[in-house]
Amino acid sequence: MHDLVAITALGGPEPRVDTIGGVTCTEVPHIALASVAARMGKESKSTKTLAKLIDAPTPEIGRWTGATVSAFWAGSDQWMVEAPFDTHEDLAAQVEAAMGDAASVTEQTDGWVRFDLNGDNIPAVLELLCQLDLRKVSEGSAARCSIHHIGCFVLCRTAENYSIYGPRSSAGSLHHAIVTAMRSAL
Amino acid sequence: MRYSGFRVIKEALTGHKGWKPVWREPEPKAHYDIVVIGGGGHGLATAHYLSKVYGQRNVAVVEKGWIGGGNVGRNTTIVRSNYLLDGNEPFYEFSMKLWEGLEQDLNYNAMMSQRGILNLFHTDGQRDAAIRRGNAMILNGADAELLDAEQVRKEHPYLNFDDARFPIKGGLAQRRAGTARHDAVAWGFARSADMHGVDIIQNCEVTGLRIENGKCLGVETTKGFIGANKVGCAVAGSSGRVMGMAGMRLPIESHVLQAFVSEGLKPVLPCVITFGAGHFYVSQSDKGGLVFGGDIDGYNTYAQRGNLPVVEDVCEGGVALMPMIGRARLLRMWGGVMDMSMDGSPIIDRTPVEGLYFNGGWCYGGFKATPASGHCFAHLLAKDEPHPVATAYRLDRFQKGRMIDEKGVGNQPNLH
Amino acid sequence: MTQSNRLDGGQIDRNTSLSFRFDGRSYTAHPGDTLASALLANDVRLIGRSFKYHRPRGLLTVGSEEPNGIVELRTGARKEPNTRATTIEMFDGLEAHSQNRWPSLKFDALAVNDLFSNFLSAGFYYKTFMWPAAFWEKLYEPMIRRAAGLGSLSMEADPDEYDKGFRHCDLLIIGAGPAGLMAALTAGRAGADVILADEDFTLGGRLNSETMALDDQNASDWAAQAVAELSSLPNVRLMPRTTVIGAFDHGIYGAVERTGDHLATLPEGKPRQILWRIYTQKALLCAGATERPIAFENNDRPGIMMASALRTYANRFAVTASQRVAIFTNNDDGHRTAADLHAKGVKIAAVVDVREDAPTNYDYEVLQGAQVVNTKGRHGLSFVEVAMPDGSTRTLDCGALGVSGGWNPNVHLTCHQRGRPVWDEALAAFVPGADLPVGLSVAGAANGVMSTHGALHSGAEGAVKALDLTSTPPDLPEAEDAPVTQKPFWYVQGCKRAWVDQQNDVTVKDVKLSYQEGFRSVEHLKRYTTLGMATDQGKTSNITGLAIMAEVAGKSIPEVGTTIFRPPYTPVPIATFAGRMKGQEFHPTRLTPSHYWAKERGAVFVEVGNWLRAQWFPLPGETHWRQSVDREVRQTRASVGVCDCTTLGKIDVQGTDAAEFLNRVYANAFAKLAVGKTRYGLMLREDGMVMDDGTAARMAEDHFVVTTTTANAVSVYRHMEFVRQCLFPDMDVQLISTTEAWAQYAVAGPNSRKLLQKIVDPEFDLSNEAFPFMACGNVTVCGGLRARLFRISFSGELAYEIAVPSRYGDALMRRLMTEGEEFDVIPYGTEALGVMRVEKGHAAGNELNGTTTALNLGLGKMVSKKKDSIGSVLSEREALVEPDVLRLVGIKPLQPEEKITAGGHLMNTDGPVDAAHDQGYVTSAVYSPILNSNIGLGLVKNGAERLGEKMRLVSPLTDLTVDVELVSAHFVDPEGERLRA
Amino acid sequence: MIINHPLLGPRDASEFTYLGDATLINRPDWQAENASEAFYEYGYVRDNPAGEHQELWYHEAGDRSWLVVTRNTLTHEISKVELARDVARARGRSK
Repeated sequence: MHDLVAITALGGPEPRVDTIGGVTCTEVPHIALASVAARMGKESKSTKTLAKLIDAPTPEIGRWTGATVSAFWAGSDQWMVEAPFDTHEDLAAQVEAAMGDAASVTEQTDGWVRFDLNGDNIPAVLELLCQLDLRKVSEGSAARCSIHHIGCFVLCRTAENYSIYGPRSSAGSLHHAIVTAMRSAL
Repeated sequence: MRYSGFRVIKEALTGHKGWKPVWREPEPKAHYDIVVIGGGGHGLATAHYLSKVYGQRNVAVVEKGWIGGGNVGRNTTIVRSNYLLDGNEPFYEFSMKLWEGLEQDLNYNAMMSQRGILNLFHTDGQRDAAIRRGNAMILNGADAELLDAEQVRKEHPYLNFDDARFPIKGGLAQRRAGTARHDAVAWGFARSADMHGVDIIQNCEVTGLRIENGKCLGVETTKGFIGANKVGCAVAGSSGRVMGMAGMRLPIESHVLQAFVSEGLKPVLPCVITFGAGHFYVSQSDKGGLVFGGDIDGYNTYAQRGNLPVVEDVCEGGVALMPMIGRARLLRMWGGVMDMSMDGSPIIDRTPVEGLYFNGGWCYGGFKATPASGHCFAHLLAKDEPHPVATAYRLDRFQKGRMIDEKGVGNQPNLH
Repeated sequence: MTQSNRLDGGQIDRNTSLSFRFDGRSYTAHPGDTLASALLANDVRLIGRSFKYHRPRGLLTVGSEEPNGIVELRTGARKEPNTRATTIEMFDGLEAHSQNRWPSLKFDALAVNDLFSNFLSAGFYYKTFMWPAAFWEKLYEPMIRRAAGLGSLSMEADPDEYDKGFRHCDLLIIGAGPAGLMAALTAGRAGADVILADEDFTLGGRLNSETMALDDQNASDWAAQAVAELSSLPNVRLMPRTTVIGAFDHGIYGAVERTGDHLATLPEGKPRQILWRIYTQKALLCAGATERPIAFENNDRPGIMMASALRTYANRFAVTASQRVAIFTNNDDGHRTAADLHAKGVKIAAVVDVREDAPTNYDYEVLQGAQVVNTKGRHGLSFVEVAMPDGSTRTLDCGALGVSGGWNPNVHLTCHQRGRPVWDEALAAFVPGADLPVGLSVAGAANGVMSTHGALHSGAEGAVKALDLTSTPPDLPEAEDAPVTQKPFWYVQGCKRAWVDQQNDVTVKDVKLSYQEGFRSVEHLKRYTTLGMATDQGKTSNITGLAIMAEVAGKSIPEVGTTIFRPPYTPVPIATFAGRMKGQEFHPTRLTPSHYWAKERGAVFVEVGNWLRAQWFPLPGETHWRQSVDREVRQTRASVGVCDCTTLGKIDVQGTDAAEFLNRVYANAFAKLAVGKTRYGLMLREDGMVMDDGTAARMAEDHFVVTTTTANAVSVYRHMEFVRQCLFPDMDVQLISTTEAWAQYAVAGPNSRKLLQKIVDPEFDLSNEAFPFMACGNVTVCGGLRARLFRISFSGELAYEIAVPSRYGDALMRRLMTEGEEFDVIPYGTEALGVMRVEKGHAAGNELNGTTTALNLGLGKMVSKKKDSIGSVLSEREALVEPDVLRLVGIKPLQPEEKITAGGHLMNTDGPVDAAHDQGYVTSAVYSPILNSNIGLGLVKNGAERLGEKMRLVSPLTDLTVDVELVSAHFVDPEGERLRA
Repeated sequence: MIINHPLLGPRDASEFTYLGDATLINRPDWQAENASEAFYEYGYVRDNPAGEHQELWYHEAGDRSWLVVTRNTLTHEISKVELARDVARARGRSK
């Protein structure tokens, strides 16, 4: 086992946690990601194989599905697979093995930073951040959107629990945007 | 009627009864030597120089609405000649010299104000480009001055030096640049052309071009057919529509550029300033309004209005560059339709149709070019050969690979 | 002074007293007051000075259309010029100052302009100030500029914060008067998602200004009850203090919520204002109407106000402008004001009604068929002169005159997409035309429905129609339904100076002069006289100006036309549009994984796009950046250096057609590239210019890892998607960016292999034979961490690039430094990188400036003619292949220590120095510590054939002339032996 | 403006990047007789209509798909939105 020590996207040894008026924003580094893009003509095969892999129906447009290993829709015939980092650091390799020649798989684990929002009244925060029609956002939604000029994914786990994925290099700016909106709205 | 301070006083004492209409309201004649389509800045300037410099008296300008109602009446009034490329700089410097003598030439105060322009740069690469450009300006006989960050700070202490995301590294200044009262430019050219016998025909829309065996015989209008030996088209954003009547497709797209003005404020900005790390440029009018703008909306349109994202983008740039304008209020926003060419530079040329001449593709550089554009178009119409400073503005330059691409963004109009 | 003009009743909280200051003087007010009502309560009538003639001015209106009562609000960095006293919600400690006067409001030096007003008529400046030419710049213009403007900025950074947000609804209702409230009740009860926005801090609109009854309730009580019900509905969102400023495409509305302007100080982290973009299915405009004045001699004195404003001040704010009031009207509404004031015990001097048949059944005097022909009172109205129908004149003592010329519907938003209002003869006003923004409809007074009953009815109906409601609308309360009775009357004939636009000092005469001089279209009128161009955007003056123009032109008003209204409805602070995107947050900041390590090392950072990159790493004792950079270059070339190149774009290209895809995208060939090999790739735009360059590494038969320059990462990815989706839709190719996922480091220098051998796990053979120049592959490092290794070189040295998952970048960099100690390894920054690439003659950003072809850059041979690739055809246009096109060359000063400048131009040694004889320019210039000389790259006409030629480098801008020699661009190791070592 | 994305539904136009006339899909054959003339027309000459315009938008801050949007340049009304890939195929483009 290698002996290099990881740091989080915000640069600390441990994830950052901020709580403002009933909402907590937590940096979540313990996640492995791999993108899956169906090969030409192998779209349905990809869909089936992915469903097996996440033990749930492959997510429709704008949705996420699965449990321990889950996936969300990222583009036409493209999905992002999520799994716990500690057990799946080699997620890309595992997914590639599973998908075979049906899809192109790319490691995305460190391409992203993830912030989880927990608490009530999260929509009051999100309406200051992104253009999503929050009336239509419900448990299982996974939408791409732009937050302060940063391209993000917003996943609704439950009404009180959202995940926001943003590009890792912009973690600081994204975190600032989220916490600022929390201070303003809550 | 000649204007002067004495005249103003005399009229004041006699109840302003003596002022005459600034231009006549003639009905079109059946035939003219030259018909200019478009009563905007460029069309009216063309008429002025045709009649005053090139001795053409049998000239008409036809305008579909009211004169000066196009981009000359809806721009940010900036006048400058700080171009990089040899195809452009001599032309714009020629224009600058015409601006400098315009009031006397027109006997009309267009309030040309040489308060200077400062293009800020924020990276080493931008500085290198600014130096190359400044040198090109000087080598073409224009003025240019390089300021380092400290000099910029001394002249403009209110800029964001302490909390800037993209710190100011310096700027390229042209002191002779400035602003002019845009409406007055149109009115001044119109008044002079009218005094020299040009018929300015408002509310006269061109509905067609009469072309027989490859020759243009005149224009069909809402006021009937008007014959002409030569027809010159100077309609900016409407270039596609009018030249389309001659079956021509152009290396031009029409886009909207928004502009903004704040409430009147006591003087705060001494000159025109452009942000190098965002879409924002600004000056302050003599009435005190901050006149500012940024990038075009970026999609093809003929609608003289834009949308919020660009308004926000421009204001973000403004507050990032000069945080002290934050509490100033934006009073009015408007849009002008820009004839964006494929290399960001204009076209003044003959067309495949004999007797039909084209002036367009000014992107959003049209206002500063107004006198030279008129002068060079008049030269082309009168002498059938390009004016020496406008030889590069050929219609076929894209085919030949002689683009004049100041920004280096290639054949995508919305990036110029 | 204690609120001597207070009346009974009103919607103010008398139990609480607030203190405020105006021009340094203290006054008291109550919650519910505006600054305007509080000033009136304290009998302050003189509030400002006009723009041009500095005439004394007081309040004209009670709303956001106010042209005269504008002040500088707050102090210090929070000073807010040109703020309407009528819209400033009172708070304790409020401080305001009058503006555009010197030395004081009462004694204003520039009031002298008023004496010379004859000389300052409309457009006078176009006709003079021309001689001598120089004087315009030096004398006239500075004079005009000093006089210009009204309020002044603090010149300090705005300390407040602003937010921007997004909201969505089925129905946006703009305006919470009778029509808006009824529409909201209708839609809200039907379960629709409703947003009800109103610029006022109390919802209810005119209902709060009237004494009439709805059913058996007082109008304002009915409004309060409706608001209470609406706020109880979960599907209805009430947005008071929110102005809908514009109607934009596809049902998007801009709205500004003033969340903090009514507070003395903002709570920590809370915004002053929020810009909402409201996405609507439908919108209903219930913005009401604005009363218009009548122009007459000296109609601009403090105390002369709109009649409906006097009524609102009395009924809602319990204030009268004076204890003795006269009314001048052409319609019945003026009488309503008289009646209400009379009922509150204010003495009515008389109602002057231009109508011979004006109603007289009131218990105060009505002068039928009379007109106000003049007024007196220096800093405030003292009496008015009235011309009676029989030709006699009467004077009325009064401290205030209420003027009512009829009502103009607030059609502004209906024009924002260039819809044009149409003239309504009965109302003598413009009403919304047919060409409304898609999804917008209009109800109530905004639509010309002037009675309260009509407004309630059309509000309910508007909601039903907009949402196709099937549910029955709620019953309407009983309310007045009086018809509009008025005699169109715009201005009193024969006056010397009657104000139309009071802020910009445009008079009836100016409008006539404009016509006389030929400025006869409405747009010409506006622009020539500045009518309607002031901060009130002509809300009280445009139509009057139009009517006067119509009269002199002998046309009807609709024939003369109307000027369309543009956003914003009322002026908006620039900072509100900027929101949080300012200062350091103007753009997102992108950091590389080893950023924090570099910071520890004291690195100096530079912005590259949104990235921060280490520019150099100064050591103790190094006082000039050149020392650090020279050392980094020498050390790298002598032993080994490490550079963070994470910022380079990385694109994963997979699929069975991946190789063919790259063949199309790159000008040079890729189909035959072997697995485990990397190749330099040159990418052209379709117009034949170089777009970007980078490398493509073939990790597997169907898998490439492509790198782009930092600057073009985004545009190259977009371009590749275009080629994939739009040009070759059936290619089996998948693209995804991995720029962020991998931390990548260049390890360069003769000892780079030795260093990497200590990092890369031993089972991977890095020998030159096993892993030669341009090799690539997957490896593991530091005991099993997956990594990618590329043997590529930008510096020209034996060099590698190694990539690990980003979270380990920091650790890998630290490890490289410790393991490299034995080789005196150093980190180097972008400056040293730049020096080494120039020494090696690699083109980069300054050369790839978007106007250079492969031929220009000396890479012409790379453009394969054996295949189809983007840009290949157009790169052959005649002017792009002429013999004397610019070619990339190296440039050396004859005296090594002489500095050369990027951006300098090259001239022949003999011959003139001017644009006509320009031979080319210097693209990049650096000092080479290896050659101990300044060197540069440049583009020179036919340069490739002119190596060895001496030239003059001139930079008049920086006052520099240097004799230089054109040399090969490859200054260091031209044969490339080192990188193959 | 709002673009009704065929997959994602209504999205704000600010999430997209505009390229230009959808004729940019019709890239000429590099080996054709008149290739240079054809590429010049393709690259530089536009109809620039005042009315219906088929144009290319890229969902940069979204799913990265290129769309062909049919939009009126006088009113900005959008009458049709398609995936560019489908349009390209319909126009006979393949590999």
